[in-house]
Amino acid sequence: MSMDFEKPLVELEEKMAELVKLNENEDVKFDTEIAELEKKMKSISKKTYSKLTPWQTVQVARHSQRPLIRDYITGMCSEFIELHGDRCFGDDQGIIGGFAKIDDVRVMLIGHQKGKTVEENIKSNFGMANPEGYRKALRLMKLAEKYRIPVLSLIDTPGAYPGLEAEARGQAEAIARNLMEMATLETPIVVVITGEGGSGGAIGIGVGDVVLMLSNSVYSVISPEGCASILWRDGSKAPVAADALKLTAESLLELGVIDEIIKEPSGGAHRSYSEALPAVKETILRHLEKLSKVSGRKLTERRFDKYAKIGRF
Amino acid sequence: MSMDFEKPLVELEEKMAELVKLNENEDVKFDTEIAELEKKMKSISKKTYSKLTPWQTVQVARHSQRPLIRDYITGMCSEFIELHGDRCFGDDQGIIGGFAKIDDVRVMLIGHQKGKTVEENIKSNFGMANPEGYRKALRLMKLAEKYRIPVLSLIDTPGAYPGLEAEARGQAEAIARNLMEMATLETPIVVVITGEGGSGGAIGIGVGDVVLMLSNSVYSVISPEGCASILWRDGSKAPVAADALKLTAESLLELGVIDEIIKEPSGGAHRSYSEALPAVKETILRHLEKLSKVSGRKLTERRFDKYAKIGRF
Amino acid sequence: MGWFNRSRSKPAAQGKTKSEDMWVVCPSCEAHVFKEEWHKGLKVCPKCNFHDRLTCHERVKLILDTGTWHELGGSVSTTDPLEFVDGKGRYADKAEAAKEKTGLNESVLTGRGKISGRRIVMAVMDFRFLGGSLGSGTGEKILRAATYALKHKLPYIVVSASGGARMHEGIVSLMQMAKTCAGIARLHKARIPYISILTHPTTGGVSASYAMVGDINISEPGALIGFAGRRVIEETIKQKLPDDFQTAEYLLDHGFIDSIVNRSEMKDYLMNVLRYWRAR
Amino acid sequence: MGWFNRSRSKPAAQGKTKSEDMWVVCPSCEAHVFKEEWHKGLKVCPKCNFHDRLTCHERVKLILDTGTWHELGGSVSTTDPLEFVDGKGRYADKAEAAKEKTGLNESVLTGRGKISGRRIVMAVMDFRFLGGSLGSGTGEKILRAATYALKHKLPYIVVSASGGARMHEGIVSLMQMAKTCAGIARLHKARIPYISILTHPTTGGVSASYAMVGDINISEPGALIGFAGRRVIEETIKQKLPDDFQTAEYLLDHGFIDSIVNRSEMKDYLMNVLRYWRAR
Ligand SMILES: [Zn+2]
Ligand SMILES: [Zn+2]
Repeated sequence: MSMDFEKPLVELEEKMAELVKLNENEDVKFDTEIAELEKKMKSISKKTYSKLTPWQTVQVARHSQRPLIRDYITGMCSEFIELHGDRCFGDDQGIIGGFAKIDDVRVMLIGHQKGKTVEENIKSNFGMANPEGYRKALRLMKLAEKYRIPVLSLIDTPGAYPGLEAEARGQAEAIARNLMEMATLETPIVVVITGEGGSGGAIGIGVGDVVLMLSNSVYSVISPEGCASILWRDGSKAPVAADALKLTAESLLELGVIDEIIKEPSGGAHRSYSEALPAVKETILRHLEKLSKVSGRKLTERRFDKYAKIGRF
Repeated sequence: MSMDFEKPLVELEEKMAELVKLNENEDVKFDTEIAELEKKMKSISKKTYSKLTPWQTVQVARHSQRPLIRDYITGMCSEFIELHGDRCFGDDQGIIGGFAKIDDVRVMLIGHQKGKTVEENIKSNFGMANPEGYRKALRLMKLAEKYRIPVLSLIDTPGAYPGLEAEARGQAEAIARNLMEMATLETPIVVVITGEGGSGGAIGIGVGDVVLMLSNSVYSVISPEGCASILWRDGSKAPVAADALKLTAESLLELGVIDEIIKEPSGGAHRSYSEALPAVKETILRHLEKLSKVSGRKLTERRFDKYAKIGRF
Repeated sequence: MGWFNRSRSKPAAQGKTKSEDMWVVCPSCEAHVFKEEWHKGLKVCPKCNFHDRLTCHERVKLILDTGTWHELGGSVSTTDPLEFVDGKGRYADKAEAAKEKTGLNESVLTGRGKISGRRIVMAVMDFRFLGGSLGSGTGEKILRAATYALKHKLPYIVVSASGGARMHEGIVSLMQMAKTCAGIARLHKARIPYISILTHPTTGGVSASYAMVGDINISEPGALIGFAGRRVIEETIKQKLPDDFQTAEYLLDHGFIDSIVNRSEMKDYLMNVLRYWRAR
Repeated sequence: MGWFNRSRSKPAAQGKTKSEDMWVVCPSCEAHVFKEEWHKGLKVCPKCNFHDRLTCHERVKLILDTGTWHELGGSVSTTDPLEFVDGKGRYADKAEAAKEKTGLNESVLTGRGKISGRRIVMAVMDFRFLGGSLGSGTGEKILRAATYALKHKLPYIVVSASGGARMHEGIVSLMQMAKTCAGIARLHKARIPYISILTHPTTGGVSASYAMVGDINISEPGALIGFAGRRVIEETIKQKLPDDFQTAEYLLDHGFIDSIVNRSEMKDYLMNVLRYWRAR
């Protein structure tokens, strides 16, 4: 579960656990040692996590224990009514969606679904959606527009599924149509990149009035591995590619592609759901509140301007 | 190719052909005999065709040589640009469509496609469309609305295809959505039942401002055979069912379900394309001309009222 | 499209609970259940969770706040546009018999009421009335209720239970598909919720019109939903259909149903969903 | 989404015509064709009807009335938002080289002109320019042309030829998908025609944005069109793909292309289609 660069810290953590256990059961107390170790851990932890490299960030973004859409639903929403199907072909599990309530705010929540177990991952195709997933998302967004509630889109995908059937049923068309329809959807759209923002598969539900990113999430036109194998003919150059692709939240904020970074707890969101999720929730609610005051027409005008100015001319 | 009730007439026709041939090659002339025979034929023809029973009309409507959508395109349109696909799953051949020009009038033509040869019929599934056929039709109708040209819909189907895959891909949904969308489509829709108007498969592209019927076409909620086998437990009672179902153009005009009957040449449209097609064309153009003066919004209001008042309350 | 040929399609589709004095036989799994338990359980089989048919009045009671139901369109009744006579007699007589048997004037009951205090308009079909078939009276009532919902800006809920078009009204029945959908289209344009509940069975011309175009399509476990009849399809494609074919679960998998809801939770589900609509 | 990994996907996809002095080898069927014949035939193979790549200028000449082309957005050029450097050097240098080689400022040429006297706005991609990849300059030009079409109420035609997103511009390239589609969305709302011509090859982020949402999607015989690369798919699903996979013909069958039009008939086709639009 731990990543390479975390090893020193993990070793200390293990030692600490031992000490704490000893402290409980024996007469001899290790209070000073524990205090010492705690201090050391904090320092190392700070060093380890304060400045992750882009490639390390990619690893955190993909961490097997990172909060997934079902965790956000459990952690942020007091209600989730899942809605199914694209009314045309199927009910994809790579993208799920439904009515959701966050505090008093009702939204249409859509997002990629990854799993933590093998079973879950097979069911959700590792977060790689098929065309019917994008079409289901569009249907739900249109329903949100009709019901005058905002759309909240959670992004976490390695990319749209590259399969024979997905191509046959129009992966390209499904993504393209969403891009077009989201541009003129007359209801607020808040997008949060929670983990991996993988290329067309991500932006396919990622056009919004506000685009937020968790501090250890990534968003890229291609995976670092893919980029490295193409440009350097060497997949092991992924760390170099990760660097070059400027896929971290900080870089994306600088590039004007995202609007705000949601800070994760030290070590990454997976280390403390109870710290990570409230921050995400608070940020979403703040933006929803602001957007709720803007008319549908005005929203689409602003959204157009937002995307029109990406790329500097 | 001839139907049972046509036999006496067909025999005379054959005799006539013989005489005409003799007349050419021999010295002895049969002019008087021919004139006589002609007179007789006219009289029998009038008797045969002037008052077809509903069941005989069903046979004419299904006649293997009856003009089909491709014949109407050839016979009425100076241009046809076929457009393909539902942008989702496939390109059904049970319903085709595209831009078409009738004299100076440009329309979006859609309609069921039957075939005359076995090959053609297999390709077009005997005019029984799949969900993607209805979805293609809807896409084209929406395009017509965007381009501000009227829709011309030609109906000729035994019914929507009752297949496993058709159900799986939502035959019911596809038809239902068309009914809903056609109700509020802001461009004129002229519907012509040219042959068989088979149930849900027909009305799936059959909601219009004006609904016309060729005089020997039929339009019914169920085939006479199906009705007979259900109500009388006896398929051979189809003629009785045909009578009871009031499926002829005349009955439908009385019931207020259609707006006008287009008269076919004596014996049926298949006996003379050159007479049948111009009449269809002229009637369509006349209605298109009238509808072209009505605004989109007004059209949808009138269309609503038209359907709201079917059934007498 | 007719409803007759459906009632013999499979055991579950019969839906008639053979009842004796003491107990009911589940039409799906044939379990024997005490009548009292059966009815207390809202006609849901405790063994297999099959949701048996409800009458329209039972459905109203299930979904609406007590005492809030007001019938609308009660003056609309069957008509006989074709003056139809079949092997067993006149349709008009058949319709009269159905009215007497059920106390209804058509295969649908329409009205307004409240769900947890929230005003709604509802139409509930009743399969006992000529197999819930779509007659011109049915269409008229469904459209009138839609128009009422539109005028008063109230959510519209339709509970379907139907074998499809009503053959005895011929083409006039078919036209009700277009007529009802025209009403739904107006609600859609006006951004008024339209929720469709497809109960066992919903097939033919009803599934191919208003029942399938809800903002949200809901069903109950095991309900039969489809366009063409099972037998017709098997004869056409010359092969056996899978067991779960045309069940609510099958339609959920294939993308046409948003949610399968247990009867006992239906009212809460509707209440929760309707709260997402922001009227204006 | 990148364009690099596509150029090796299959012989036809290479598109480069190995030319010697006298003749050209067809990249699809490898027939030897006299160079003069090849060019007179609009780079269409007389043996197999493969439609080889055209430069943007050749395309303009093919489609528009002589002398009616006026370039728009000529001031927009490549940018290097990531200051990208790969194994072989700086992207900025690469872009400069592409400019010198082609005489273009980006992978797309935009302008206005006339088709049989009818005014239109057109954007034509050129595969020679970094594989027709979607850079921020490309997106900017395509959007500006769309905005021009919107303002002047003129039909918009985009001829695509692209391997997809431009990796060297990273996320900024990806955003061009949303940016260009926002422009197309406005045309759609304003009821102004948008016609997409997908030529060989149109893949990745271009097929998954503006290229796929034409009122009418047109292609040329044999063109490669798809989202994911052939190799990626084969590695993912562990099976060989059918030969016609991702060809224009395959997409026609699967419902995504309205028409496959021979190059020699393209201008007439466009003229005929545009006449169906009633401007207001
Ligand atoms: Zn049971
Ligand atoms: Zn060749």
